[in-house]
Amino acid sequence: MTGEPTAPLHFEELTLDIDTPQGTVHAVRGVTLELQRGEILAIVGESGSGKTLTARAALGLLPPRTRTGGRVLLGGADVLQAAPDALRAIRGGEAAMIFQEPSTALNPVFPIGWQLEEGLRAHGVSEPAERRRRTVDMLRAVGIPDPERRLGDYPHQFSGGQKQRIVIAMALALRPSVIIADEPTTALDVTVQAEILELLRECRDEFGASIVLITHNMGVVADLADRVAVMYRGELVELAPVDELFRAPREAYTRQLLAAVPRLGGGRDEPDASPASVSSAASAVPVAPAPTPAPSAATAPAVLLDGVDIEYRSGFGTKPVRAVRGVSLEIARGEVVGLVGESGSGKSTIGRAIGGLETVATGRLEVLGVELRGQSRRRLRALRRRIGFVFQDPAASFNSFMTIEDCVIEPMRIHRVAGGRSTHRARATELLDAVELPGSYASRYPFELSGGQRQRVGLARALALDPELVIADEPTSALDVSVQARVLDIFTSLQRELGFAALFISHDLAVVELLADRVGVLQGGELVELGATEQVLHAPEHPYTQQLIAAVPVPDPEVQRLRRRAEDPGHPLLDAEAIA
Amino acid sequence: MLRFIFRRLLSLLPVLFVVSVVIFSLIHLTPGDPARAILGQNATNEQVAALRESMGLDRPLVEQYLGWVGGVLTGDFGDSYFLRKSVTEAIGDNAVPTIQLAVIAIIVAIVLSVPFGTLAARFRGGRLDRSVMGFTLIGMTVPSFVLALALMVVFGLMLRWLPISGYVNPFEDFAGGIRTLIMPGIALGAITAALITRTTRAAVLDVLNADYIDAARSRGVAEGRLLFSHTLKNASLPVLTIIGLSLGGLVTGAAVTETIFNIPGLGQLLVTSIARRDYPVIQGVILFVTLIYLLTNLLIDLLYGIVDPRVRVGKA
Amino acid sequence: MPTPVTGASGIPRRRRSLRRASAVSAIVASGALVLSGCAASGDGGDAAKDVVNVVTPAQPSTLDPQISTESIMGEITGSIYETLVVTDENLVPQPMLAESFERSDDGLEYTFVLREGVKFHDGSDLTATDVVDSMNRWTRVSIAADGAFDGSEWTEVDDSTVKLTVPTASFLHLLYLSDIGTSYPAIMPSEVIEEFGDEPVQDIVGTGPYTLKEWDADQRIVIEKWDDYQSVDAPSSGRAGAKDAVLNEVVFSFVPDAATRTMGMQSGQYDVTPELPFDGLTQFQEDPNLVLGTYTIGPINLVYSDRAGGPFENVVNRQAVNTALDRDPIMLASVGSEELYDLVHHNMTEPQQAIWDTEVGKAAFNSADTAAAKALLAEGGYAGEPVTLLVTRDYTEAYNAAVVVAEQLKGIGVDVKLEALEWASYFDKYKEGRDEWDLTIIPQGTVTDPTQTVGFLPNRAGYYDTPELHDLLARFRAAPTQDDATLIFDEMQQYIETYRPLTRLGDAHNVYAASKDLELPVFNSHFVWWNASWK
Amino acid sequence: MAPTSPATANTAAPSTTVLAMQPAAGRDSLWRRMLGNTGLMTGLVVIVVIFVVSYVLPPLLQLDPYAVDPANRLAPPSPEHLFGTDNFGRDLFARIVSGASTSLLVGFVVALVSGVLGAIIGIAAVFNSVLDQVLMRICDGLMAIPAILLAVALTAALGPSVTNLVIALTIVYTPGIARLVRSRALAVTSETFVTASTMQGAGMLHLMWRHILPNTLSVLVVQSTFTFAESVITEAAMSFLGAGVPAPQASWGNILYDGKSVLMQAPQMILITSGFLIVTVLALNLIGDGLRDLVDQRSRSLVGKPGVFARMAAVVTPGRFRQEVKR
Repeated sequence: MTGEPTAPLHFEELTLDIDTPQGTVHAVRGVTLELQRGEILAIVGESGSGKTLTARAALGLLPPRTRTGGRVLLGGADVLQAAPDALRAIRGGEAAMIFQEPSTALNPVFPIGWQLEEGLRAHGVSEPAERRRRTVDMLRAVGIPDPERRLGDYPHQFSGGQKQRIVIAMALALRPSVIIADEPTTALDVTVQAEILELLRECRDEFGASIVLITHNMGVVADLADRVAVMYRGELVELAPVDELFRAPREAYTRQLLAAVPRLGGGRDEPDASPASVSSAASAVPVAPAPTPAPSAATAPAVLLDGVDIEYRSGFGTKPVRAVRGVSLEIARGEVVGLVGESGSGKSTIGRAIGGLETVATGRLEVLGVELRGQSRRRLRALRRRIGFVFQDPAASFNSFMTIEDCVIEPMRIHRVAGGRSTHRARATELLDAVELPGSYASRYPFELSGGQRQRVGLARALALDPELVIADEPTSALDVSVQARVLDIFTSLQRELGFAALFISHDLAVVELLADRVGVLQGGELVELGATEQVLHAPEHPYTQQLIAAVPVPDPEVQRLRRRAEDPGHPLLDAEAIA
Repeated sequence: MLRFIFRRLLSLLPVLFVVSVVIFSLIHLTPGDPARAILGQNATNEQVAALRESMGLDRPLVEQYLGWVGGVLTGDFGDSYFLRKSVTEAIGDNAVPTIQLAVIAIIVAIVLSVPFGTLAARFRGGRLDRSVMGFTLIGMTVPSFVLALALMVVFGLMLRWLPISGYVNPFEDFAGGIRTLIMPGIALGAITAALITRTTRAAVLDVLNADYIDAARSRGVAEGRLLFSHTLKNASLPVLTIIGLSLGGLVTGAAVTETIFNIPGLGQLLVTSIARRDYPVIQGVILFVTLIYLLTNLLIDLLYGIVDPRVRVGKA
Repeated sequence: MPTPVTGASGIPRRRRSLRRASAVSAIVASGALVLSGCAASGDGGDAAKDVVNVVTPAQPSTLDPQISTESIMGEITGSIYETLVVTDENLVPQPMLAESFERSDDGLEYTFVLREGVKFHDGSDLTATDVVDSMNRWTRVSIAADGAFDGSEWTEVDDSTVKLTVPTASFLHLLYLSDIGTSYPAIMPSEVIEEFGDEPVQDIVGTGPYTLKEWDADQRIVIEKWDDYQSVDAPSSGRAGAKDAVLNEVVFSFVPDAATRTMGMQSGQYDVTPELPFDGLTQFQEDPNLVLGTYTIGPINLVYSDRAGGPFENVVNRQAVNTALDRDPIMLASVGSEELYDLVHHNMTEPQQAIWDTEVGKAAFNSADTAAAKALLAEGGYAGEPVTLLVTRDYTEAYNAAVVVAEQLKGIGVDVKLEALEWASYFDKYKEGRDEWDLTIIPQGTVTDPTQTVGFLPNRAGYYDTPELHDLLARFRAAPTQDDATLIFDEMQQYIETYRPLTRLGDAHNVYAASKDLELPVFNSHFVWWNASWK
Repeated sequence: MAPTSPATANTAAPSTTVLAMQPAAGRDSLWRRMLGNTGLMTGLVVIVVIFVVSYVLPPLLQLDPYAVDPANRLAPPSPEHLFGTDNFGRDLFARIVSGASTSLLVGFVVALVSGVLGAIIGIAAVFNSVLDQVLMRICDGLMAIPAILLAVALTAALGPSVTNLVIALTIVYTPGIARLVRSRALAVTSETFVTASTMQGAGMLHLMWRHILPNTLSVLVVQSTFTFAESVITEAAMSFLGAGVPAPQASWGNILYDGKSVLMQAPQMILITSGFLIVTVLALNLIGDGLRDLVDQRSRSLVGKPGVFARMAAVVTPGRFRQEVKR
C-alpha cells in the first residue's frame, strides 16, 4: 500500500473514461489529489471539468460504462477495486455524500425517518429503538425543530433548506471521516446558503470530518475551503491553499476564472468596445417603426407599475395566492432596472406581468404607454413587438426543431416584417454578428450550441425587432461564471448602443450591480427597497436588503473571514454533544 | 377526501353520457331487427310490425333513448329480449366469471411481470434483460385467440391436464374453478403481462437513475434492497396506471377469450347479444363495463395518494 | 325405403346463436340406427354414470314445441312432450297419447280416444280439454300446420275422445300429426295455454319421460328423468311404444365456437354432439373413442331476387346461371367431403326419393355448360352490370358454396360481388331488402312436402304470384293420397323448371358424433334419450 | 461520431452529468443513429420486405388468391402450393401474400388517419378549454368502451367493407392518440420556448404549427406505429369474431377465421398465417420502440456498441462510417 496512511482520501492518477455512442469521453485524466484530515478541500471548475466525477469516484458512484484507471484510496483501501460488500461498508461508514439538489436526493415516497434509519440499518444497527434515537439526535443536531414529530413526514413537507439539512444529517449519521459535498448550496437561496455553509463548517469542526467540496461558486470557496483544486477539462490545473490561490493564482486558467467572478461592490462594469454593433439606423433592414432610443425624449416611461397586485389561482374554488403585493415601479426609457430577491419573492411574476402573461388583479400597469389591464389580445400582440425577452434557461427557451436562424427570424415572421425571407436572413446574420456569433451558426440547431452561445442567440432574438424594452429573467444564472461574464458584456454594450430600457431580474446581487442603474429588492411579493444601485447595495436601508447582502459570500477568503467574524453566530449550530 | 371522490364521480357523468349516446345510436343504426329475431323467420311482416310497436321500437330514436336513460337513472336497465330475465340479473350473473377471469389474468400478469420487469431493469442490456424484453415483444404480438387455441391444443387435447372449455365458479368448487379459468386467464393476461413488464422495467429504470437512489447507495444500502424496497414503491405509480388502463383491454379480450373457452361472462354475453340484437343487454353491458373501467381508474387514482404522499387527493 | 322425413318447413335452417337448426333428421342408413361399439373405456368412465353431456352450438330461443322451428328445440323437448300419434320404426303412425285413432272413409274426420291415467309433469291429469286446446293452438301458431290444416277444427267428444274435422281430405294430415321435428303438435295443459296464449310458452310442462330440470341461459339445459312417467304397454319401436328411461340426466351445453366443441369432443369433455364441423368427418374417423354418423340436413339453394330492373327479373338469365353452375366443386367446398352431400334434381331430398321423385328436369340437371350459359346471358340481355351475391358467414356451408359460385359466375362473364353479412343483418336484407341483392345462397332444412320449398312459399324471394301457382298449390293440398300427390309433384317440378325461382346446389349432410361407450338409438333424425344408456 | 463540433469546446450545461460532457450529436446523425438501432432497422427491413412482396409478387408470379379448386382443398405444403391450400383449395401462399397487402393497408391507413386526426384534436384541445372539455369527454367515452367491441359494433352499423373497417378502427384508435398528443402538447405549451414565442407576440396558429406540432411529432409517430400494429391484430381478432375484412378478399384475419375450423386438418393455415402476423406486429413494435429510443434524449447516451446495421452500412460505405466502427 503506497497511500499515505494519514490522508483519509487519496486520489492517485485517477482516470475516468466514459463510453457513449458518440465516442469515449475522457472525463478525468490522471488526477492526483489528497484530502488531509480535518481539511475542507474545494474542487472548482466549470461544468464538464470532471470535478463531480472525481469526487464521486471516492464512493465508487460512477455512471455505467465507465472505465477507471489509477487508484482512489479511502482509509487505505482502493475504492475502485473494492468488492461490493466492502464498498457498502465504505459508503456511509467511511465516506458520505451530500447532494446538490436536496429535493431529488430524498425519495419522495418514504418518510424521512425511514430514509435516515435505512443507512443505519445497512450498517448493522439492528435495534429499532436505537436507530430511532440516533435518527432523532441527528435531526436535532442539524437543526430540524421538533424531530420526534417530524420523523414520519415526507420530504415534500420540508423547505429546501431543511431538506438539505436532512441530507446532511444522513451523511453524518455514521460519523464518516470523509464527506463529499457536491454543490451543496447551489439550489438554495443566499440566506439559506449561508446557514448551510455554517453547518458544513461545523461538520468539520465538531465531527472532525474531512470534506471535499465541489462548487463553481468562488464565494463559497472563499468562505469554506482550506485548499482549492482547480480542474479544467478533466485535468487538475492548480492546487493551492485558498488564500494563496485567490491572492496569487499561478495558472492562466485560474486567473481567468477568478477574473470572471462578479464581485459585489465591484461597481458598474465598463465594457470594452463591442467588436460588432447593431443599430437600427445603420441596418440594411428597415425595421419600422424605428423607436427613438433617446431616454429623455420618451413621453411615457417604458414601464409603469402603480400599486400592482398579482394573484395566482391554482384551481377552481381555491383561494388565490397573492404573488405580488402593491408594487410600484417605474422604468424610464433607456434605463436598466435590476430586480433582486430570493425564490418566491415575485420577481419573475413581475417580469411576466409586464409581458402580459399574468393579469394584474389591482393597480395600474402601463408598458410603453399602453395600459395592460383589459387589453385585447390583438393590441397585446402588437405591444409585444416592442418588447424583447431573454429567458433563464437557454436550453429550454428554444424549440429544438428550429435552426438558430429560424429562431432569430421567428419574431419577424410573426409580425410579418416587410422584406421577405432574404431580408429576414440578412437581418439574422447581422443580429448574430452583434452577439458575436459567426454567421455559420445560422444553420445549426440550438442543442448543438453551448449554453453561453444559446443565451447569446436568445439575446439576438430578443433584439430582432429593435425593442424599446427588454426583460431579462435570470439570463445568466444557468451559466458558468466565465460564460456569464461574456454574456453580460454583450448585453451591456448592446444596451448602451441601442438604448433600450431593460428590466434585469436576478438573484445574484453582484450581477445586478454590473448592469443596473437602479435596483429594486423584493421580499415575499413586496418591493422593500428601490433606489440607485450604489445606494441600495452599499448603503442598504431595509433590514432585509442588509441581510441579503451580508449573506452573499465574498469571493475573497480574507475579506470573507473578517465578515464572518464580525457576524459571529456565537454558538455552534451543530451540537456534537447531542449526537455522541 | 370524500369531496374529492364525489367530484370525481360527478366527472364520470359526462363520459357515461357520451358512452350511452354512442352505444345507443350505434346499436339502433345497425341493420337487423330484434322483433324479427324474437319472432323467428316465419313471422309475417304484420306480426313483426306489431311486436316492434309493443316494444316501442317504432318510436323516434330520441324518445327511445330518453326512455332508456330514464330507466337507467332509476336503476332499471330493462329486460332482455331473449334471456327471460332482466338486464340487471343478466349482468349480475355474467359479471362474476368475467371479473374472476380478469382477476386471474391480472394476477398472472403481475406475478410474471413485476419481478421480471424489475430484474430486467436492474440488469439492463444483459442477457436476462434481452430475453425478458424478447418475451414481452412476443407476448404483445401473439393475438390472444392464437394463444388460446395453442393452449387448448397443448394442455387440453395433448396433455389433457385441463378442461378444454366451460366454467366452474371457484367459490363453489375451488380446484375445479381454477382448472377452468387458468388457460383463459393466461391467454387473456399475456398481453397485459407483457405491457406491465415493459412498464415496470421503464419505471424502475427511471427510478434507478434518480438521485435518491445514488443517495441511498452512498449510504451503503445494498443493491437488492435498493431495487425492491426503494424502486418498487416509486415505480408502482406508472405500473398502477397501466394496470388500470389494461383492465379495459381485459374485458375486450374477454369477448374473444370467453367465446373460445365458452365462459359465460360479459364478453360472451355481449357477442351473442349483438348477434341477436338484444338491445337492452348490449346497452346495459357496455354501460356497465364502461362504468367498471372508469371506477377502477378512479380507484387507482386514489391508490396514488396512498403510494405517493405528494399526491394529496384532498387538495387536488 | 320410403322415408317421409320430418323437419323444419321450407325455411332456412337456423344456426348460430339462437337460431341453430341442426335437426338430426333422416339417418342415412335406415329408419333407426343404434350407435354402438366396443367399450373402448374412454376417460369418461366414472362409476355409475347416468348423465350424458351433449354439446351444441346455441340454445333455442324458446322451448315452445308448437312454435319453435329450431331443431335443437326438438332435440330437447322430444322427451319432455308427447303427441297424440307418433311413427314407429317402420314410419307407420302409432298412437301415443291416444289409445287409438281412426280416419273416416271420406278422409274428412279423425277420431282420437285418449289413453287412461296419463299425467302431466305438474301432477294434473290429461283431459280431452287439454288436447283440444293444445291442438287448436297448434293449428293457429304452427308453421307446419299452415296450409295443410287450414279450416280444420278440433272438438271434444267426451272426456276421453276428441275429433278433428277437416275441409278437404289430404294425405298431409297424418303426416304432420305424427311429425315430431319442429313446431309439432305437442300436448300441454290448458292452464299453460290460457296463460301464454299464442306467445311462446315458458312453463315447460309435458307428459314425457323427462322433465326440464334447469335452463341456465346461454349455458345449458338439463333434462331429468321423471319417475312418475306412465309408459305405454307396448314394445319400444321408433318413437312409439314403451319409454323406460335409464339415463338420469341429459345435459345440453351450448358452445358457440366450433373449434372448442370439436376439441371438447376429442378430449372427452362431451359425450355427444349432433353436429360436428363438416371437416370433422375425416378428422374423427380415426378417433377410437367416437362413433360417427351422418344425416341430411337439407338443401343449399341459390335464390334469385325478383327485383325490378335487376338482371334476374328475366327468366332467361336465371336459366343461364342454372346452366352454368358445376355443382360438385361447389358442394365439395361447401361441406368438405364427397360423402357429405347429394345432388338432387328436384326440390325434395334424396332420402325422400321414394315418395317425392320425378323425372322432370333430370336430364338437364347439373349441365355445367358454360357456353350455353353465355349464350343464354346474351339472349337475356345481360350486359355486365354488377350482381350482388348475398350470403351469411354464420353458415359456413352456404358461405363456402357462395365463394365457389361467385368464381364460376365470373367464368361466364357475370360481374359478381360477394356480400357476406352476419346473420341478423343478412336475414333482414334477405326478407326486407330484396331490391338490394340479386342472388343469395341460403341453407334450408328438409321439409315434409314440396309446398314448403322456395318457389311455393309466399312472402319470399322466388314466389311469383300467379293464378297458375294458386291452382297448382290448391290441387296439391287436396290430393287425398300420397300417390295422387306424387303425380302433381311432377307438375310442381315443371313449374320450377319453367320459372326457375331457385337453383338447388345440393343437399348437405351433417356429421354427428357420440362416445363409443354410449348406447344411443337414433330414430328419424332424433336421438331417443329414453332408450339410451351407458354400457 | 462526427468530428467534434465547435460547440463541444465549451459545453456548459447547468448539469454536471455525463450527458453534458458527451460531444453533442451532429445533425446528420439521425440516419446513423437509425442504423445504430438494430431493432428499428430489423423492423423496417421486415415491413418493407412484406410490403414489397405483397405488392410485387402477385402480378409477378401471377398469384391468384381467388382461384378455387375444391377438389384440392386443405392440401399440405407442396412444391406446387408452397404453403398448401385452404378450405377452398385456394393457394395459401397467394392468400397470405395478398392478405398481407390488405392487412398492412388497413393498419397503415388507420395509423395515418388516426394519427392526423389525433394530432388535430389533441392540439386543438390545448388551445380552447371549452373545446378541450367537449373533445376529451368524447375521447374518454370512446376509450372507455372496449376497443374490439366498439369496432365490431361500428362495422356492424356501417356494413362490412374495408373502408368501413378502416373508419371503425380509426374511430377506435383516434381518441387514444388525441389524448396522448394533448398531454404532450400541454407539456410543450408550458415550455419556455412557447412562452418565448408568445412573448414575441405569436398567435395561436403560429404556436400550433411552428412549436407544438413539431414537438408532439415524436410521440405521434411512435404511437401511430403502435396503432399500426394494433390495427393489424384487431383486424384479425375482429375477423375471428366474424366482423373483419369481408370475404372473399384475403386478409390475415379472415384466413385465420377460415383456418380455425380446420385447425386439425390443415394446421398450416393458422400456423403460417399467425407466423406472418406475429412477425409483422413484432417488426412494427420494434419500429415503435426504436423510434421511441430515437426521440428519447435520455436513452441516447445508453446505446451500446454499433449494431449489425451500422456495421453493414460501414462495410458498404466505409468512408462515412469509419469513425463509428473503429471503436
